[in-house]
Amino acid sequence: MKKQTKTILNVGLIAALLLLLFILEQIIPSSSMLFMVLKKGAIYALVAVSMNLLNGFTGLFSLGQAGFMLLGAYTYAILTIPVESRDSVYQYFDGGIIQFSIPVPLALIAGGIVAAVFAFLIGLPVLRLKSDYLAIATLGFAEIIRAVFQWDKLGPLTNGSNLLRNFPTFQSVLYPFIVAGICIGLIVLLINSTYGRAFKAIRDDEIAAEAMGINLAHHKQLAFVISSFFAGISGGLLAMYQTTIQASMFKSAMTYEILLIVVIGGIGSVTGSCIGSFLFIACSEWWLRFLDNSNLYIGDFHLSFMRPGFRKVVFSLMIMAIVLFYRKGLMGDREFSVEGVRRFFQKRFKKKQAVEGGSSHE
Amino acid sequence: MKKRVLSVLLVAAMLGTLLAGCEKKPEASTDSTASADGDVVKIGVFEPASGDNGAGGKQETLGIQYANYVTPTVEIGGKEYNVQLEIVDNESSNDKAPSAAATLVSAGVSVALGSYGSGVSIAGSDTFKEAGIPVIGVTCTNPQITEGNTHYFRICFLDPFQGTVLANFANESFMATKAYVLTKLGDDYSTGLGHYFTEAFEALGGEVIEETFQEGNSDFTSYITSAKNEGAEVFFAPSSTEVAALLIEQAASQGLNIPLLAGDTWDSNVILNAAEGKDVDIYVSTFYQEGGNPKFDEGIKEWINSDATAKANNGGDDTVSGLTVMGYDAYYVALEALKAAGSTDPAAVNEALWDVTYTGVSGDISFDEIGDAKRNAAYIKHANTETGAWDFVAEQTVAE
Amino acid sequence: MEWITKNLPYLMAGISVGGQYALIAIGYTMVYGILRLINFAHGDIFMVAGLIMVYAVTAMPMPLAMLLVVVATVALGFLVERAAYKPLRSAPRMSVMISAIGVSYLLQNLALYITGGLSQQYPAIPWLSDTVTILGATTKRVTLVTPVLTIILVIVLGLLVKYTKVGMAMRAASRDFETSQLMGIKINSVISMTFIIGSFLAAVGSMLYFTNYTGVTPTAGAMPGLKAFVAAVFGGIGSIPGAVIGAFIIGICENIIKGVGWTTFSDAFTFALLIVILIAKPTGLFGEKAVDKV
Amino acid sequence: MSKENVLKVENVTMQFGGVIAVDNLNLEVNKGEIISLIGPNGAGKTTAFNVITGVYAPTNGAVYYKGKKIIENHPQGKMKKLYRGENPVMYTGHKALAPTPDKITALGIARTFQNIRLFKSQTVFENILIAKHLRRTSNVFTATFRLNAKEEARMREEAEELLKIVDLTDVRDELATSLPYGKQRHLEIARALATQPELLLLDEPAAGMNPQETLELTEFIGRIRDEFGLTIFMIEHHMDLVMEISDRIYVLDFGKSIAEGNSEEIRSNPRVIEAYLGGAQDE
Repeated sequence: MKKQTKTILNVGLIAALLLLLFILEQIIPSSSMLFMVLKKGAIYALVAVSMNLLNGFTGLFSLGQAGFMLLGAYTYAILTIPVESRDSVYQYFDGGIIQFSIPVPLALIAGGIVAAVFAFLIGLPVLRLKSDYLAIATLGFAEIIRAVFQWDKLGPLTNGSNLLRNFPTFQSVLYPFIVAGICIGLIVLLINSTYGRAFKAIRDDEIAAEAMGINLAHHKQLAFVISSFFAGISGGLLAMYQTTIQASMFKSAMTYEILLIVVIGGIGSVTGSCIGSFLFIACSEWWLRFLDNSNLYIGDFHLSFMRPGFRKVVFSLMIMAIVLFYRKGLMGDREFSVEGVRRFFQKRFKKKQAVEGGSSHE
Repeated sequence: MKKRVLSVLLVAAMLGTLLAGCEKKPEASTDSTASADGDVVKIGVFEPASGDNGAGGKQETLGIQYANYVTPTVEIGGKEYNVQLEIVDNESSNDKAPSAAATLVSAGVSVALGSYGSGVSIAGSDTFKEAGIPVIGVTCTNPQITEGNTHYFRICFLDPFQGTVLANFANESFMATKAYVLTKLGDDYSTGLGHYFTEAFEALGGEVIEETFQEGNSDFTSYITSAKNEGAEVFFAPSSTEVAALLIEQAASQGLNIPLLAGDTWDSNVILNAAEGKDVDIYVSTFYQEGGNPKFDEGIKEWINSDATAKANNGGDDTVSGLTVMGYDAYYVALEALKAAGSTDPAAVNEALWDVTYTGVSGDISFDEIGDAKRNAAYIKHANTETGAWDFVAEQTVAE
Repeated sequence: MEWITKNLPYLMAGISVGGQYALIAIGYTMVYGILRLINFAHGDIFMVAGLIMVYAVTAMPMPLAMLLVVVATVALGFLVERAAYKPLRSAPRMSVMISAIGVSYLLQNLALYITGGLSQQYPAIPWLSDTVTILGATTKRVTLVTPVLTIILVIVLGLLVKYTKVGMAMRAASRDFETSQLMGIKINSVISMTFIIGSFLAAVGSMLYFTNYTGVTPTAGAMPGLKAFVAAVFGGIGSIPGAVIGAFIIGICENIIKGVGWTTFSDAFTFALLIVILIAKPTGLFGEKAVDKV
Repeated sequence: MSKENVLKVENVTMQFGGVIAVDNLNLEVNKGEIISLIGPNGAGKTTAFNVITGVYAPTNGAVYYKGKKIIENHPQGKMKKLYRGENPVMYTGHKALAPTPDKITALGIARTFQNIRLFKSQTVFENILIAKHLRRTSNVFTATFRLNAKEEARMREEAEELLKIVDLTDVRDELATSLPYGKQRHLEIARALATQPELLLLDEPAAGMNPQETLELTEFIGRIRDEFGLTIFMIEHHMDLVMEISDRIYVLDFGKSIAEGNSEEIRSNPRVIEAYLGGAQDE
């Protein structure tokens, strides 16, 4: 009974959020900064949650996320560029070898599948490695994937190192929210299933997990492939958001950004990753932009230290402050829920009451 | 506990300064435009100020800023408007471009100028398109930018043209039959220009050795050795100025004795500084040769010398780059379009742009049915390693 | 003879860049040996050393500037450790690593802010940047100096680690962090010393590296840093000779790949090599095998 | 009770580098028995457990479970030259058989650890529930889409059941690591039981317990043996417990089995006395 009300509350909350977005979209022009941030935030939320599934829930330190996003993005782009635009996109490669296109949702899933297949192949040798070595090896694979996709000989498929463009993009801000929402929902379901418990067991103690009959190789591979699948989908979404993509975008710096989001949100917290993602994107792309303005004054005092680049300095200082002083991130390993908020305020309220009550007694 | 307090204070202090700065913002902008009756038209400047192409982007921006300094107002529909530049840094990065473009869109610009670097122009294009804002490309030379778009215009020549010019020049001036072409992976400008040069050079019966380098690469010695080993007669390297400086330095120290050829990006004093006093032979194709319009040269030099920031952005001296000239011209083309439109509405400006004609410092500007400038001449310049200035070599045209 | 003239430059470039990677790689490997931390900021400290030089020469004569670069870089390395890693000594390793990424981010963005995002021309150091010709191949003198200097520095470091008290403390700490602490080793000063040595070598490395590749950009340290780290892992992280040998191998391979014409894959090849090594010998060429106690 | 053989360790030698930790060990455990493995510190008891549970592949020797060979190895590669144990040639030519620990657990051999290894961030209940993962029939899709609701419900029910048996129901939602030491030991045993084993290996279950707790544990071990039809093989130092509960006892010293028998026999065995007292005199 209680569980049911909780579910209803959560579903209601999500519906309200979507409705709010829908209304906002009718009022505010779609190219406004707010929507840019919301769209990108939703996409990064998905990839951050997928990374959290690996790093936070399974305890596998992988830094290959950018590589799998690249696979998803390229698969999506290659499969959806309209046939009539292919000649102009693949101008150096006679229109490329693929001469058909498939619907957007299918292409997104295909992107996820391609990323998952690659993850499976990479995982076979790499997942035997421990902690830092695994991180470096996956980082290395991401770089190798990036180099392969820039290779001229693959040009008819990948357009070499050149931009891919003209593929379908978002029609509405709701699209990335719905797709990312469904994917994150699936990840949450997985985490709360018996497999999710097995992942957490591996994170806590590999040896004990193995002694409890959990096949390490199989479960690590599973987490790696599933995480990559969703990274691939978010790559496809990122392509839709960016409107053009190119292998050189998917550098290791991108993985570091995602990792920062995961840590800021709280390792092992899905809602933390989501909140972290929106905050991170909003700060880096939007809220701090005015710091780059070199014509700011306080009274008559010219803030001459504010010039292009200052925003990023402030931003990195903020990140350092969080890393040093809020080690567990915004959410720790807890989850945000209506129930949690209610309890939080209840506690506050009770405390206050207690204090007031206490004082009145005196 | 102490740490908690400290961190809270820190964050609070940070937010405090941010908010303080924020609140003053409107005041600041009204300060600078208080002279008129407050009617403002905004022109977006979509240029890189950091990253690989930061140097070039800054020089282009400089031209726009100078033009704005010379002509800060425009009459639209019988009303005097102050022109306010909204400058945003696209960081030379294709993935940062859409959000930079979105910043301009949400700032409410009527028309945008830029960008230096073809990749970012393509990457930002759709954001402008969606918002219905016309863009005037300043020096982005890749054909794909305007192709199939009705909102993107450009005032410079295109890569197929530039590539052909340079191929012809290499063939005629050096009797070269073997060229080494070095392009950057994932850079549309570099790849595109390299491609068209190769096409034209091979059409002339020449042989081309193609090589690529990756972003972040700073070791070009192997490429230079390869070029020497292969017996190339010219070394064609369309690339950013950042790469150029490294390449020139290493070419000189390795004794590369063949001419170095490059496109418009190399028309920068970064190249001159790198080449000064070294044994290198550099030729570039560009839009403008200093001395082409003495009055303009004099004016802009005076302005650059009077403004420390401007001088730093120009690379520390007052050499006038072709990029700056193009930026200057682009600003006036935008003003012409605003005047012709008689409104600050982006759609109207977009409509008006098709028929704009303007005679700028870099020559006559008008647009064809794709939105590209009708240009048929490029200047070839040679870097004088003794004086540290550009020597004019030839004006090249291509028979259609 | 002609073959030599043709191919010598690749080899020389490889050895020279390998030596420079080696100097950076030692910083990674020593820190990892003791703290089990991938110090992502190390490559950026290397970049900052380059920037300090750019600004220092405008204000003082070259020898003084070189001295300042070394001192300031060492101070920066020390400071970074104290400010960003020491407070997290008891935190999980992931947090420290994130802190390292944060410092890297901060240094890059500071550099971006100060330089305005433009590439800075590195000053020519007299003698080092002179052009010399050997066996018909022209190059800068630094190309020849680098490997020699690298090997001398490594030998000195080796002696230091082997025979001085600090060196012994370092070895003890890298063998067993907790126990060495219990045995009365002042772990904090040992760690500081590690960062000081690492930064010193990075400063020397930056002078050699940027004399060859003269553009200093905010991200100039990222790639050499990553390569040096790969070299350290390749050689067996924690092992100084391993890092040096790994660095030379990577430097040479990378240039041979470019010479053969597979330039697209020159970076990718480095990683491919690394992965092959890790799979064949998970602790690198000279790494020690760690056994989990159950 | 018939003497059905459950576990048989045959000529097992475990050599790390040049050090021999377990030296030609032979032992047998029959169905329903409680067998103890004792010996001074460093005698190789835990190593023997690790070989049986697949954590280490033995350098030489084989392990049988219910008559079926489950682990086998012989010196290979570098070890061929290094090997200093007995019977080096006995198994040459045979294929190595080295299943991972989870495979061993799946066969029906569960274990606990000397230094308790509970899942730190999980609650008491979750710790047991995790072990139920082994006997699932669902795959990742059916589990994610909740098509295994029946099975999930069954898992939870069984886990609750086990909680009751170890008397931890009242702390079911507490973090496992917040429990007192003795309760953690009980929880670890319950977790092992959740994998539905037939053979339970306990590594020093009474370590760190006071006499009262040890007494309770003794009673508890006997109870679960009967209730779940288990065979129990344990390493223990508390002699009261060992002598009280064991059907037979093996004594290990320097990797070698030096004695075998019931408590009476062991108590009076001179070699055992020497091993313990000799060790004590050295200290």
